[in-house]
Amino acid sequence: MVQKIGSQYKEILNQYMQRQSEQNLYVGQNFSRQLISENTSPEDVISMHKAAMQELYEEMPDTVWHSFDFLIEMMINYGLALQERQSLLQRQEELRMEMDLAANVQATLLKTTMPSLDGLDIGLLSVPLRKMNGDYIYFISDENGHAGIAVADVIGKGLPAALCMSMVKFGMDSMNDSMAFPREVLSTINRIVEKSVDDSMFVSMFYGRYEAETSILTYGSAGHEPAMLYRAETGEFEELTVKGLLLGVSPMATYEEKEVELKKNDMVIMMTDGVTEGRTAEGFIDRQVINELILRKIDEPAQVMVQYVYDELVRLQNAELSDDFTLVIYKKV
Amino acid sequence: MVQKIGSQYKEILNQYMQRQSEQNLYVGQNFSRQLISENTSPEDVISMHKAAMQELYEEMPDTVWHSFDFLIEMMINYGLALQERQSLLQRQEELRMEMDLAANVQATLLKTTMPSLDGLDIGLLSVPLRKMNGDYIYFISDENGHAGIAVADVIGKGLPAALCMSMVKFGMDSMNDSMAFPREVLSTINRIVEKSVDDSMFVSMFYGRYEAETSILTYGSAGHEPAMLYRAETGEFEELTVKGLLLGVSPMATYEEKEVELKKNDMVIMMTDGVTEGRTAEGFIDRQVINELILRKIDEPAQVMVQYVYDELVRLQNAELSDDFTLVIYKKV
Amino acid sequence: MSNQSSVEIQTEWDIVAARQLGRNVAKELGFGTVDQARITTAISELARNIYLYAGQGKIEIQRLTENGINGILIIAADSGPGIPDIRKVMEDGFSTSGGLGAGLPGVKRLMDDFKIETTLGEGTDIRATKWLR
Amino acid sequence: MSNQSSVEIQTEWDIVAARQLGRNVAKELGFGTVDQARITTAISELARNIYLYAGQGKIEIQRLTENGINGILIIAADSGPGIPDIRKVMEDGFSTSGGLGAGLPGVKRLMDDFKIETTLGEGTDIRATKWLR
Ligand SMILES: [Mn+2]
Ligand SMILES: [Mn+2]
Ligand SMILES: [Mn+2]
Ligand SMILES: [Mn+2]
Repeated sequence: MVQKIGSQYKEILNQYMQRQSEQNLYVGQNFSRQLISENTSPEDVISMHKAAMQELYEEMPDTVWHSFDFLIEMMINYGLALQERQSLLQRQEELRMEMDLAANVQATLLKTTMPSLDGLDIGLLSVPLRKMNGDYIYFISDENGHAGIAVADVIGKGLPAALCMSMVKFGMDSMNDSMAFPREVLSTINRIVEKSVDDSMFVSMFYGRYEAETSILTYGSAGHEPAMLYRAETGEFEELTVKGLLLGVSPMATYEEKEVELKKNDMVIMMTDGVTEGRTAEGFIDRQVINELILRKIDEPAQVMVQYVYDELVRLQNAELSDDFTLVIYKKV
Repeated sequence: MVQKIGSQYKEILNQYMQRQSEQNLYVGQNFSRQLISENTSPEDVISMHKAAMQELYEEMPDTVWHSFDFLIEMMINYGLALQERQSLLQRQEELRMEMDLAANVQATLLKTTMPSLDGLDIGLLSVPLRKMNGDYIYFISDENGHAGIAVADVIGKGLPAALCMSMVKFGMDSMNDSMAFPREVLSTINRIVEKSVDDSMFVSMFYGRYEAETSILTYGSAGHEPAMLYRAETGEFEELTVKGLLLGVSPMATYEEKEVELKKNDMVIMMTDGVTEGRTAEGFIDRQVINELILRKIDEPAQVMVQYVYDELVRLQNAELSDDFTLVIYKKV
Repeated sequence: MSNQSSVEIQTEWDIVAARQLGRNVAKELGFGTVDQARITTAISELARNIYLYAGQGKIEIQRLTENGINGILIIAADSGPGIPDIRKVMEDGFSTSGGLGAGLPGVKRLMDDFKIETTLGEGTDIRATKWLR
Repeated sequence: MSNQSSVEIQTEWDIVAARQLGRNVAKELGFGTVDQARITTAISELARNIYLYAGQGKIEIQRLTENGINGILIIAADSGPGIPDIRKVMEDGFSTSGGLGAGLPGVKRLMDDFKIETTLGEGTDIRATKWLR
């Protein structure tokens, strides 16, 4: 094997020594690629080079051969660096697989079921920036038409954020109350977050409690991106602002709550800051842009709207998102 | 800069050409290290080599110079591979930082407090194989001398395992009962795991309920590595075997429980399979080895014992652990 | 100021012709042996990509002068299928580990400046510059 | 069958002496130039570790024959402080990225077989073998 490579090398070198053409250099470089893919070290290349030269030109002065010996010695550390690259590539591949698996585990752990409620059309899209999603949607509902939705965003991205999110999910699971009001839910989860994670991790969360019978949405927010209300009657959008500290800042935080009654074709649009803080070459995307995108699909089902908004925002940003993206639309039908 | 390196190279090469001594090779190799740390490509080394030779030996045949040109061309792809290593190292460093942060988040999320119980000396060590620990210890206790300990191991390592473990912790938190018996605890956590993770993820768990007043340990196991009982009176070890399926296999699984009364200087040794499934060049490390290690420190505090067992096992395995390592000793004093 | 010349890439021989053209220009501009080899390797890689993935295209070599500094610009243009996922082809180890060659990250490393524009179904335009220091 | 010789490491000159000894033995055993250089580099690295971190110690070179195959064994022994975290020093990029040298992972790669024993406060014993193929 080594011998075969050696004689190939000698042949290629000999061609080049006969004629210093681009063609022969091209052949040589293609051969060097093959050598690398077979993990041939640079010191082995020099050694093959020396051996080939010795066979081709016996009469050279000793200085030439010594000079190659010196080069071999110089290349040993280069060869080690090359082997290190090989093992780094392998480790990178392993990490990639681990991340994929972890993303699956997270998706299964955090899975939630979209409720089916009388008179409500729900559209939902959540796209992680990297492998792991730092945005999270949680639904809870019962047969009597009560449903809760939490839209949360961990400050931070990637792995640490994803770990933190599992806590929110288990907090919600342990409450297990579809009739709970936003102020209770937010203060309970706030205490859990405050207790369980360190001081540099915060979570923003919007919580909405919907009652099908009355079409009333009661909402509260822990420092979360405001939801939007669309009134079909006027064709106008308004922000649903409501006071509340980020989860995890203080165990004593209390949360305001407000309510809104939905009429036919009214919509509540909930989102994370990944939707509103996109940037184009011309600057930030503002809410006006999002409202216009929604208006263009105003007669379509809620799921078509959220998908359209996402597709258009990706296009505007030249496919370079900078945050996890989550958008939910409740449309009263 | 480049010129300075070139003249250093020439000087070192010249020394070697005068006298092919080990000393001169040593100097050359140290210089090659410096070149690598300054990101000098191998093609640059050949080029410096050629330039130095041209200055030192003007009268060489052209063949020699052509031969170096060919080597330069051969080395270009090697140079690229070396640069790739540089960027892989950098990416690895970034990932390491993200993993460190995530490991901190996990540690804070999963933190548990070792109970202080009358008449019980507790030693505990849990060392993750990689950044994130897939083994987990959970303690719960009350002022009346009841304490529970769960020792769990996710099948699988790294990130996916770590994510899964947060579920076990929140399950235990939501039970919040220091007097619960192993069969209840194991079936509750089994249902949570079965519901929340996909079919390829399982958790093994040992649960022990200790009552300080009676010195009785009641234990159960979900497919976990058996704990060991050491009887001070006879100086012998026995395995605490007890039936139970891994958590997450079937929601209907039920769990056996048994009890043992600890006398003075008796010990219960709980562990994960990372302790017993180590391998040396001679084969697996068996329980006999572990028992002997414990006997050597039999009069020391429990914490000294676990640390000693770990240190010795690491030594025996030539520092190549293959799993997360968790060892807990309860010693009746 | 700029001065150009180009090679159509259709067969493997054209790769060699593009290399030769690039090396000649690089030499005339005063690049040293190692940089000549690097520029030639970058051209080789780009031409080979055209040959393998687009079927045909063109390598154009321009001489540049900016603020009194000379440089060489390689333009590789084809009307092939385009690259579906740029982030992937620019990733280390994606093409190189299999010994497929330097790939686009390699070209980027060999040159000082690298730009790529690609549209699915329309083709790819890559521009890479190296300045004479 | 084995045949040994050794060099005490106290000064930087002793590193060179250990290298020389190793290279001679490797040459006599019939290792080629490249393998001689690899074995010598491994010795150099081990001797340098002793010199830098243990203050003093010994490099011993043994000739081995097993099943008719010849080999060389390097033993690097010191009674220095020991290595607190072996896993760390065996990690890629830990020592090399700063250009500090091949480090222990390098020694492992240069040789066929590598074993390390270390005890805090007592010292370190490293054995590395290379077989003649
Ligand atoms: Mn976030
Ligand atoms: Mn966000
Ligand atoms: Mn495990
Ligand atoms: Mn395990």
